[in-house]
Amino acid sequence: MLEVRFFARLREALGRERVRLPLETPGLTVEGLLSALEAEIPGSRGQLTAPGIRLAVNQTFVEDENFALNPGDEVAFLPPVTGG
Amino acid sequence: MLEVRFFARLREALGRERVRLPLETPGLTVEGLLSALEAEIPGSRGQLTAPGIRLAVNQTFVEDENFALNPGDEVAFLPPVTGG
Amino acid sequence: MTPPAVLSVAVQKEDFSIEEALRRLRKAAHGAGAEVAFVGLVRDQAGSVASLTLEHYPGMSERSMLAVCKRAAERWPLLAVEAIHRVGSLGPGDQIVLVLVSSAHRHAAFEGAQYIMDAFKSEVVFWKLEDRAGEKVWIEAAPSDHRALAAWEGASGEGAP
Amino acid sequence: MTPPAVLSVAVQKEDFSIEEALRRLRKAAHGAGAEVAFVGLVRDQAGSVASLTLEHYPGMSERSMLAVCKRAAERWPLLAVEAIHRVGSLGPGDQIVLVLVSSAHRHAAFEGAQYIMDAFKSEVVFWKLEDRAGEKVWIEAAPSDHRALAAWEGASGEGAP
Repeated sequence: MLEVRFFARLREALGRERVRLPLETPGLTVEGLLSALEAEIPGSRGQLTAPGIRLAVNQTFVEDENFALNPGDEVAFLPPVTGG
Repeated sequence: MLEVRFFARLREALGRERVRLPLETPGLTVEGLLSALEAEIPGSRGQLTAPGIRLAVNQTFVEDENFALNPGDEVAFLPPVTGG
Repeated sequence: MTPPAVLSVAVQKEDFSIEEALRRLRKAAHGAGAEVAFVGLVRDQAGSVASLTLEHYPGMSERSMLAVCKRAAERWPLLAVEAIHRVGSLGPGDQIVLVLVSSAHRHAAFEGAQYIMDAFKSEVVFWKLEDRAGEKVWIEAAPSDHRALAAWEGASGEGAP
Repeated sequence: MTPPAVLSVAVQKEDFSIEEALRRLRKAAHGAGAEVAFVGLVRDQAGSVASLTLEHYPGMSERSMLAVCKRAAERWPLLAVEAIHRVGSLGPGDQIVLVLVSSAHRHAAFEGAQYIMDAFKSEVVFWKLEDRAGEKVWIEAAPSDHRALAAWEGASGEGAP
């Protein structure tokens, strides 16, 4: 299983807060994740690869395109943040 | 009348908090004030002209050596200040 | 040398009390000569902001706040830092964020608090939805916020002691 | 344009409450997006300062505080400033001074408060007698305090908005 979460305007744009994807073997690439999500939510790829959207895996930002996802990971797509 | 006040370590050094000097005509100079105080508190001139001591007349700092004092003025000698 | 700073962060819906936070800060670390508190509020400018909804990512938001406070404590000799960030729906004049910093010296406290706020603006994991007379807008950190944070990277040191 | 800042200063023996001062500040001026509070305390460093006696010149002390706050409000777009300075006998950990500044923007609030504290260190009319294990010493502003204030004169502007 892979838990994928969407926040703020991404959540609104996709109409979903989270998606569970079946994943049983380690090593899913970000590209593979985007394809699986496109199949689940058509049109999501454009939203998730838009400028400023960042990926977090297990609550840590990941910049590496070749990052390998494993079963049990929590993946989140984050629009630009601001606090204070 | 002229009211003269001493603060902090000047007050301690002179052993006085305030002195009233008779003054009926305007135009007493700072030099004249120091002489009158020396007569009232022997040894005060050295303390009052030490580096860092500042003069305030009616609660405003006065730097001008030729400043003229008038009856009713409140004069104060202030050691270096610090707040906060 | 200064012992490591005591750091505390919280994300909450409820309002906060500065006085209570200050009491905790003082219990956490002794020897403070200077405390700086920053409070960020929903601005109440003739109706230009009607309300603000703050969203967070439980866990990651706290970690991102803690990372910023840690960096500040590595750079300045801070004794304690407490940061509280509210989430949920807020109205004009409501408190949004509190940053409290204590140090032996005032310049460290001021600069530490200012650095934390500058970093919060562009780095902590929160999202703000502004409702301006019915028009809902997702806010992003302004270019001036990014510049303010970048300026700290270039700054030479911790200023006067 | 920003209306003139609401300024308030007080000299008192009694302790102060930051929360109460903040309530007054918020009543005095609307539209704040940022508030900075500075608290100065008697440091409690393994007995190096046993107690502190603060002396003032009633009237002139308040005027000197007000003059500093006014200069800050001329330089930064502040909405309100409240400063409270205690006098009398204080012990380790006691609050000495409070400076509260509100503004629409955080940098003005931070810089205004920091400027006021730097000016308070060398310009306001107070005297401090420190009692260090029985040895009484009149404290003067440090050279670093004078340099900190002088640095503001050379500073170019009010920083990022």
